Amino acid sequence: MVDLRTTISSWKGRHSSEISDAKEIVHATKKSPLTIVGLSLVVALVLVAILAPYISPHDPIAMHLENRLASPSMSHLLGTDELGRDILSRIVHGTRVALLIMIIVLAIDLPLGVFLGIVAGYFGGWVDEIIMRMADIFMAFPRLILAMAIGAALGPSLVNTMIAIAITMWPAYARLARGETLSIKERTFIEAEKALGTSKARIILSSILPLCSSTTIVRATLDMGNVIRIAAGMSFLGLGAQPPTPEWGLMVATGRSFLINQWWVPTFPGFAILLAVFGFNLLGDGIRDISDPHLRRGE
Amino acid sequence: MNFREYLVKRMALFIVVIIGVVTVTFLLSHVIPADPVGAILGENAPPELVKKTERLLGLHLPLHQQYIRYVKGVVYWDFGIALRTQNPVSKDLRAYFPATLELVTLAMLIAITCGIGLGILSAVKRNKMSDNISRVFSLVGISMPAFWLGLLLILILYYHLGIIPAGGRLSPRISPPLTVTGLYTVDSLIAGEFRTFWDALYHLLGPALVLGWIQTAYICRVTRSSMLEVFNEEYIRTARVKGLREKIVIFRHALKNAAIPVITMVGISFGYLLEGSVLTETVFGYPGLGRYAVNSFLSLDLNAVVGSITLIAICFALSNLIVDLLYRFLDPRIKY
Amino acid sequence: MIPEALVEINDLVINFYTYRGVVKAINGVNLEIKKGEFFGLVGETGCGKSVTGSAILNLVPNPGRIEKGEIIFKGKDILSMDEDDVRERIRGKEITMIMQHPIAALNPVLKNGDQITEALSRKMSEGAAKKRAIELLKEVNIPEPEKIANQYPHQLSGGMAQRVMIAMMLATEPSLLIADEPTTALDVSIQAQVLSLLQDLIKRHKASVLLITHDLSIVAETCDRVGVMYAGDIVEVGEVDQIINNPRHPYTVGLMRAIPSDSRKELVGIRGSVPDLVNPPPGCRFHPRCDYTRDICKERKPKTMQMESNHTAACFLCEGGRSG
Amino acid sequence: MGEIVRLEHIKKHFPWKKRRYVKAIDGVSLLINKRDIFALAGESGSGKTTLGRVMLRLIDPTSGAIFYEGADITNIKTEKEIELRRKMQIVFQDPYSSLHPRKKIKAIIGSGLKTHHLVKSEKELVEKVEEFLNLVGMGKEHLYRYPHELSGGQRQRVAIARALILNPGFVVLDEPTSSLDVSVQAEVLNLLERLRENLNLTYLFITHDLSLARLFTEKIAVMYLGKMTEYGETEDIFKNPMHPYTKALVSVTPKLDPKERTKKIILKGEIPSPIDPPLGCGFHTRCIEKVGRICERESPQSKEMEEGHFVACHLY
Repeated sequence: MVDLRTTISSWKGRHSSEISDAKEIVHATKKSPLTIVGLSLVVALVLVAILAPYISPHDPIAMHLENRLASPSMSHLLGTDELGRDILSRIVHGTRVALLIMIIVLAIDLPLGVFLGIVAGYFGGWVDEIIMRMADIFMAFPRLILAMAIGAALGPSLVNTMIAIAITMWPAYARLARGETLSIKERTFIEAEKALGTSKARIILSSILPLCSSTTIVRATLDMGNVIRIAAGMSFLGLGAQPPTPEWGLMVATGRSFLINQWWVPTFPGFAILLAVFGFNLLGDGIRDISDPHLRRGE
Repeated sequence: MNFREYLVKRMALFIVVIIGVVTVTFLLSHVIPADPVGAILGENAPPELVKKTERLLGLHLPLHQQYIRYVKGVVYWDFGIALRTQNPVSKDLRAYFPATLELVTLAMLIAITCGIGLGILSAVKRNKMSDNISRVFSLVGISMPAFWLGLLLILILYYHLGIIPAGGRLSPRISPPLTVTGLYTVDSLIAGEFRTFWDALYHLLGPALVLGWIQTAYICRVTRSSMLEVFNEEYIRTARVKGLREKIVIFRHALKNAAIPVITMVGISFGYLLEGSVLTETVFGYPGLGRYAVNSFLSLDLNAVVGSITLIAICFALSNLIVDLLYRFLDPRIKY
Repeated sequence: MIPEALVEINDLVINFYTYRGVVKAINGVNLEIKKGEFFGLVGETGCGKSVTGSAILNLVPNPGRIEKGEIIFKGKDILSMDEDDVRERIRGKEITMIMQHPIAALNPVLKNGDQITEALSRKMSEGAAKKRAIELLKEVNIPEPEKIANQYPHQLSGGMAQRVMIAMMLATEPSLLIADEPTTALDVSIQAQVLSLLQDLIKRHKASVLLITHDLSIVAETCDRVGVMYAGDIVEVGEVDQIINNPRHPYTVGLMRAIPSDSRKELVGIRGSVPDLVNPPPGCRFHPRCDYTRDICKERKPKTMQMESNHTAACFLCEGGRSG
Repeated sequence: MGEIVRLEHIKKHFPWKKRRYVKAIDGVSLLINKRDIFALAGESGSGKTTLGRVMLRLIDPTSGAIFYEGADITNIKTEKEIELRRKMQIVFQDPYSSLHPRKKIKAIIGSGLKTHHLVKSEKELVEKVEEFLNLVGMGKEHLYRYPHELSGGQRQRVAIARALILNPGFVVLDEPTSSLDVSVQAEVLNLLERLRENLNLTYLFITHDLSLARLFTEKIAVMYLGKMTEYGETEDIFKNPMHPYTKALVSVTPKLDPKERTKKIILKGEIPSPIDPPLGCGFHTRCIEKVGRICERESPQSKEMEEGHFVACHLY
């Protein structure tokens, strides 16, 4: 018991800085109601995605043709679609698809972009030239158009959607990481490490990477909503997820023909997209503001 | 480096990017797809037809010859025949591109006026009610799926209120004006046909509102944060110390500096607008380049796909080029 | 003859509302700047000297708030004046200011000449304003004033930019120029030029100067009177000779012992560090670092004591003098 | 008392747009003996900071040679270079940017120990870092703090500990107190003085503040536009400055005590840009004792005027 207590207090002593940082972040978050709304939306989305099979009232795939295009009611809160599937259940399961795409795309792009950006920025010369011209070329296409072209070339499917979006997004992170690296490289603490004889690899890993990745991660939180939106757009055009996957964009696309007479069929899935993207954007904005000491401290 | 040297360097980059774009497009259209002809004709197509289509598309040649043929095509602006429309692709592009240009320009005008205005208001009234409203408005804007917003507008503005038409570029009874620029609004004014002008504008309204709102949101955000940043600068303090009126401080001292990132954003916006136009045109049935591209993608019409994305990418690269040059023009600090 | 007061700061209190809590930055400051004098306000980082300067223009930066006090300028309280009035009559007309980083203080996208003409009276015609701007640039010893007027601020060196600032801020013949660390960012040889220029001009224009600086030596060489600030309090005010030869407040004494000079073989620092003004020490704010702390110092804020004519100090050690 | 660092005809020209160069250092030779405190004084653009970096081989010179304890280190590479890093260290001007903002004090001070494998275990590392924290007047309560939680003076102490933990013989102090308040500056300088006594250090003290140089150092070299103008024992130079630039600089350095003030020699004009500096003597554009055309044509050679007192000026 006493041992535990001393362990805890020594841990607290060593991490007092982190504890006060955490307190500061909590304090700053509390003062920003929009961030709290965003955070709650995102937490809710994640919970819905995890618990989808347990909380969705019906099977998202099973068809009930006798009950097609039913308007919202107690048994089908958001109505049913043209094949009699419960729209609420499909939206709930759609959360999984949306989050999965987002997580996979960022899990590929963040490390890739940061790695290429740091290499380009730190070493400069022709390495920089090649990486950055590649980035320029990929950035010369509007994202959705390039993703569409890649999606069309690979054939429409969920996996190809992820690959397509991933290919369009790395240049943004690479550029950001390169810019950060260029400015960090000039700062005195890097010169101090050189003076100590620290190797290049260690300077990159222990001094540049932590600073570089935090800015890029902040930027990525601002992009989370974008990924969801682009994926939904591709599916809407028929170049992404294929039926019967419960994907929001696809649901809007198939429900489009019922817009006038059964408005709920395309409207609710679209609203789900808006809500999810809005949540991530609010949270991203909040994280950016809180992570910027200038904004955080200046009231 | 003086301006001319910079111009040369920037043009060189532009050419590198265009060559890259053309190459990427080639890879996407000719190398990655395993069996393009099979994809077009289906698996059980008769072998003669397969052969014929392959010949038509040049797929029987070795890859490097295909590439040369392809690059030649781009240089002479000849992408071959679009399988879907049976027209030369370049003719289709000429027909559809002005429609999109018209739409994008109108949306951009809406976005620049509203976005910069709202952004300034938001920054000046920081943390006040009007700031919060405009922030939420623009956050909703950047979160909005364009295709869904389009559907909502059709449901409400067309079906329930009847303010906008169902789709198309002109009403069926009205014939297009004599082609000068291809932009119906401009051509009708040149021809003096005001009824056609109003009708064309009326058809632009729905899609332009969708694109305009989303773009307003982006520009508003950049303007706001850029203005706030400039407000912290020492020279704004100097302007206040000089006793200048707030209006002069904001418009003469702050806005001129804040404009630089805003212009970059407007340039990037052009790309967002092009991709937004793909979705919006599809929803509104507006016969523009975006819808043409989507339909070509869906029917795997190789030549048309290549033509439309090459054109879009060139437009985008061109707008980036213009922004870069403008940027240097506006900021006297940049030493080439 | 005692020159009359130009600015009188009475019981000024300014707080900054930050995420960490309320920073009690200015803790009841009283100060008087006389007509035609060169007044030095000295103190270390965070003592509130710059904030006091901006308060005179009622331009305290965010998130600061003036809680109470008055700043009487020519018989009127600036702090209770209408914002429009302050802007129309005081700022840029009667009171102006130059800053530490002259290049950052000039607008990068406007030409130097235009920034000067803008400061001139609005009644002046454009041509007359341009002519006047060139004259002003000549007055601050800028070679080729026409050329400089047509250039942008980033094309200037720090010293040149500070001259442009001075020309701009003297354009309206103000009666008070606040100079906030005007030479800190400049080289020593340029600093000497700018300070001697400033002294000349002030004499010619019959203005007063409030020189805000961390460098007591500069004050000793250029000013008539000096105020020493510590942690939001004015601890000592007097004529330069009085302060240099006979400092009375332990902080002033400590500060002087820390400045290198030929007669000193060893520097002595002041132990401890500047307190966090979110939770300032009770009583005298200097007591945790003072060598003469008594019990009373921890409990009460010392009153300002009159030491000799024109020399005051806020310290219980000085209670021998009359209470002022 | 042998030599520790010797520079011979060091030039450093940074390339600048189309075949033009920033002549940061333009032919400097100097010798620093063991246990010296050697001041390198000058204004911005004088090349003093670059020269400090060149000595440590943080910047490679364009030409010339650097010797450490008699051995030529101008071109050494890899292992030998890393070995050299242990012997020569540096403390930077701004402790706000010289400490990594996301690392704890323990990691900052301990970094060199890890690189040079001077400790075997984490425990040993912590003990060693604690020892040096104590040495610079701080305590183990600071081990797990981040730099932003410390005051300016404390940060500079951390920077000093980081440099000294490798047990170097030679330390470059690049304006170590210019971003600190005066009351803190005094304490840091006193600490440096004490450490030199205890650890047998040699300092190169780079500064723009002549009054600090006079108080703290034993020898001084004054630089202007990449060249050395005057060099000698600090006391000699202050008692009898000979180069017109030194004279002016000494006269305009603000002094608290009115008795120490002399008539100010206010130099006209600006310091010329080190890109295409003036021909001849770099100072001739501002000099009030110009001898004649020779100043515009020929670069003056350094002459020994008194014992150990060198001046580069056509006056002599």
